[in-house]
Amino acid sequence: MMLDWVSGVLLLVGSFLLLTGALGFLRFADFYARIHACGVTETLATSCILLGLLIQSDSAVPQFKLLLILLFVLLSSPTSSHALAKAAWNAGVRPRDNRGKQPLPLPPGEH
Amino acid sequence: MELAVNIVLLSLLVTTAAALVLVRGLLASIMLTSIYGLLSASFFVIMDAVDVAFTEAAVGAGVSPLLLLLSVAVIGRHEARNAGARPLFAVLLVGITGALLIVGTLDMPAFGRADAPAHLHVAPRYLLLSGEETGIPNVVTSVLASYRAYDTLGEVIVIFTAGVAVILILASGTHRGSARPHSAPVDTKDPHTILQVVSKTMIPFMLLFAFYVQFHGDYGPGGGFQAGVIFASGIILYGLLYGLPAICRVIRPPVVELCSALGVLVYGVTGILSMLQGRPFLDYSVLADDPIRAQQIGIMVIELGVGITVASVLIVIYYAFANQFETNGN
Amino acid sequence: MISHLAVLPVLLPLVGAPACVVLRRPGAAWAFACGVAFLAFVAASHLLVQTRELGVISYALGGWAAPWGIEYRIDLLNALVLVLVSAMGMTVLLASRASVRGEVDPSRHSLFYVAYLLCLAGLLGIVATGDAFNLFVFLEISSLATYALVACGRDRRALIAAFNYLIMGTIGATFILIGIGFLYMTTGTLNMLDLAVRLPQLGESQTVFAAYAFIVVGVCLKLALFPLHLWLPGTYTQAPSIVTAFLAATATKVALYVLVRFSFSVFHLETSRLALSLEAIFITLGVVAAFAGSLVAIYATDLKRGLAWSSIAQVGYMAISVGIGTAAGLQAGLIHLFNHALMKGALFLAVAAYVLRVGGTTFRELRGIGQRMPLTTAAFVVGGLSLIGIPGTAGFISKWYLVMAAMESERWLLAFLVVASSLLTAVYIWRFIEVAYLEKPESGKASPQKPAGMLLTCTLLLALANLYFGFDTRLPVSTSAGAAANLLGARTP
Amino acid sequence: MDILSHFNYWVVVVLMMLGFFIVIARGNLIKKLIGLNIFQTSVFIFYISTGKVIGGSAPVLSSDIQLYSNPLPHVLILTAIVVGIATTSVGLALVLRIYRAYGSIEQDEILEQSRQ
Repeated sequence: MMLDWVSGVLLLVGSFLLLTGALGFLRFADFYARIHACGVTETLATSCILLGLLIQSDSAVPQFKLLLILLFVLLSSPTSSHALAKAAWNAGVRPRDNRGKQPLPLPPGEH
Repeated sequence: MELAVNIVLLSLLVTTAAALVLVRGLLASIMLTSIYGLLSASFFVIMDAVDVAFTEAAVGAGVSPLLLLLSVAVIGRHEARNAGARPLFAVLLVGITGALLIVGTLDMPAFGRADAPAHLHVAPRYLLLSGEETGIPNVVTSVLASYRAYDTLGEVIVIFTAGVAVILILASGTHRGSARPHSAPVDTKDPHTILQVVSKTMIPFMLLFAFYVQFHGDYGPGGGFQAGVIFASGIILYGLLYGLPAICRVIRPPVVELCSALGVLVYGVTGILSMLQGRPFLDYSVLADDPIRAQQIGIMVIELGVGITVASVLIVIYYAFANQFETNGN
Repeated sequence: MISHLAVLPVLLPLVGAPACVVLRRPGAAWAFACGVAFLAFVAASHLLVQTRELGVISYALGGWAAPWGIEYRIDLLNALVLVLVSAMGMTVLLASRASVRGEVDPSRHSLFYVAYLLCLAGLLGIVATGDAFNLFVFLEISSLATYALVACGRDRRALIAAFNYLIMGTIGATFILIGIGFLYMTTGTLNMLDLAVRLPQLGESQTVFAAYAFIVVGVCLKLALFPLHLWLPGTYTQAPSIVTAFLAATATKVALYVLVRFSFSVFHLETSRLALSLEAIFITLGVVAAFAGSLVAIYATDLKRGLAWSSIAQVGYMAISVGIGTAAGLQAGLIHLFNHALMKGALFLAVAAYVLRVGGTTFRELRGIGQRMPLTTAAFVVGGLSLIGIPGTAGFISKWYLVMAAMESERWLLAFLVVASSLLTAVYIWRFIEVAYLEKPESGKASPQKPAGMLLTCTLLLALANLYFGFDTRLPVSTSAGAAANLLGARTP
Repeated sequence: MDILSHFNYWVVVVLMMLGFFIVIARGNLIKKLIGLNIFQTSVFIFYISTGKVIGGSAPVLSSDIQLYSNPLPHVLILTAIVVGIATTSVGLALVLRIYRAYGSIEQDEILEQSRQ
């Protein structure tokens, strides 16, 4: 019973985080802010959901598989966000101000 | 509940396809294709087709976007605006086809009915008897690799033909084969350190997972094709991060090309073994005394053939495409 | 002990192709491929003899009985087409060595033969199978190999031709897949014989109608029936000459076989309520194709392109015979299928020899070729006469049966139109003869190429076959009569 | 007729038409291949829909399951997916060569160059 509650809360938190991530992706001004919004929330959200499911499951094999998926997500999700941001930087995308209009000043040495 | 998920997924699919019609620019199109593949894979799960979902996730959301991206890396992502000279003609043709399709659906049995003709004639035998006849719980595997094993041989030949065709089309000069690694392609100024470190830890597990999928196909979703795709993905990931010459040193192109033929031969020779003992082609019963054991051996061997061919053909195709990038793109 | 004859013609090239990859030297690959094709031909001939003696041969692949497993079902019809395809595949392959050396990059030679074997295996598999989905799989094997073979052409336009063919071929194959899906969901089976039994029980179903429509459109795309012929001229013109000879002699024939098989063995076109409208459609399209193809061929300035359009016209005749739909009509179609393969094989092999000698196939380049290459040109002329339908050649037999079938079903206008369009054929063949014999060759364009003995031998062989089957018509006529009777008699009472 | 009973099929028809439209109406060769991909995938969706039995489960035999979905369409589509990716890769290889030969992958520009 207690565990059901925990897992329910985890699932809800996960879904909520995904929703905020999606909102941020739609609303934020420039590319880096958007990738930040979904990159950060996605890892945590998927982990929450996977943990919630892990608690729900009652046999060992699916639990083990879910654990593996969790590990995989923890590794791959931040890496892919990093790869995206890096590719964008290499392609010449530069951070912009809150309205997405003006390019922001870069620290010295960067261009 | 299932129905709701069904409707949501279908509307997402329609949205994605419509976006593909509207969007210009190849990179966005490829991303949408990938999403389309992932959505259809999810849809297949709802439809109980777990094996197909697995394959579609690997192919529709993995391999085909990868190949498209490799091509776009050579060609550039630009799509001309005025292209497509005859939209009216297209609308007409598509309209006729659509009308014919709708006409065809009118007399179809309702969706999901257990008494539809398709579920009453051939399929029940598979569901009722395949357990006794092949001893394999995953009916899709037993139908694929035993009852309709000849189709699967055809499938392996198709993928083999694709490998041959790609090499034949992209071969250049006097060199025969898929790749000709020469210049050092890895940009030493900007190494993908983080990607390299993370993927280096993951690639061994990917290869391990491929073997799990290969041999677990009898009991759950999976099998030679999916395993081959996963194995190839591991290799291709390494190639993407460390460059074509690095991967070619480890896995040499001529060897992979031979392996692609080897897989087909493993499959074919298994079939011929039965012929030599006076049974029809691909009749596994000659492989062991116990018929169920024989089926299991046969299915395992041919799935291995499928896995070898699929993995090596995909690697060959990757080599050929990446080689284009390194001779053309830079 | 059971006979494996039914599966051997397909299996040999199918397993031979990957084995051929091991051979890295082009000469070895070619020799091996020839051996495989020869064995397939021998097996197919034995199979034809057996079906003539024993009737239908069924072979359960994997040892699973028919509707559950995949079945090879060989009757007179597919035995005849198997023999034809394997014979033409073998002959063209034997002739190919010199031409491939002249027209294809050296780096591609050994895999070229692998792709050729795969294409042959795919075509033979389409013909031999008794399972609708298996047909789709083998269709794709042959198609993929064909795209690669076409792309081997020297000119960069070959790539465009191959790409266009890929798009249209895949649309066609997907249409066939849709049709098969519709059939499966209404009957629950994929086996053609089983389908033939179950479809009539459904009565008049819109789904079955749509299934037939999709399959026919898909097959007609492959058949290049007007107006779905758009891929053909480019493909035939730009592909290496050997590939053109091979495709012209086999691929469209196999497509016609599929059309006949689905129309009569599976759907019982002759008893369906759609029969009348479809009859009209096939005959109209066929007549239009015959005239349009011949007219374009007359105005072509390139021999290869002209012959490609002539193929479209000839496909028109075959469509007419399907449209007539009587036993005599089908027989005429099958005889024409057989004879046309011989004609186009001879003609395109002669073209391959011309390309090797003078480097091109425009009429300007071919001026006076008759004096420089007397034997090849003689073979070409025999093939051309056969194409027109001059008595004494195989072409005459097929035209004769076609006209007789049209008259028998009291379609006098149709009979007249067939004869009239043959006159158009005479125009473009005469145009070549004029160029070849009556014009002076352009001086100073002597060819460095060695004479290609095998190519010449095979061309002459096919030309002689055109003459032989103009006199001794027993093989195609009796077999196709039996096949046509089987097709129409397969209807369930 | 109950609308829901054929809803899936109609949606699939729309998907097929969208894919088919992209193939015909777009001049970019890669976009054509993408359209072909969508077209084929939609046909797969159709096949899999026909195999579904409401209330059934995935066809992996187990003693506590009574009703399974039809496994045969799954087998066919597994093969068809492979055919699809094979076609895509051969098509892309052709596109790469075309780009090398013509410097463009837009149909109009290529046709123009071919005429010259």
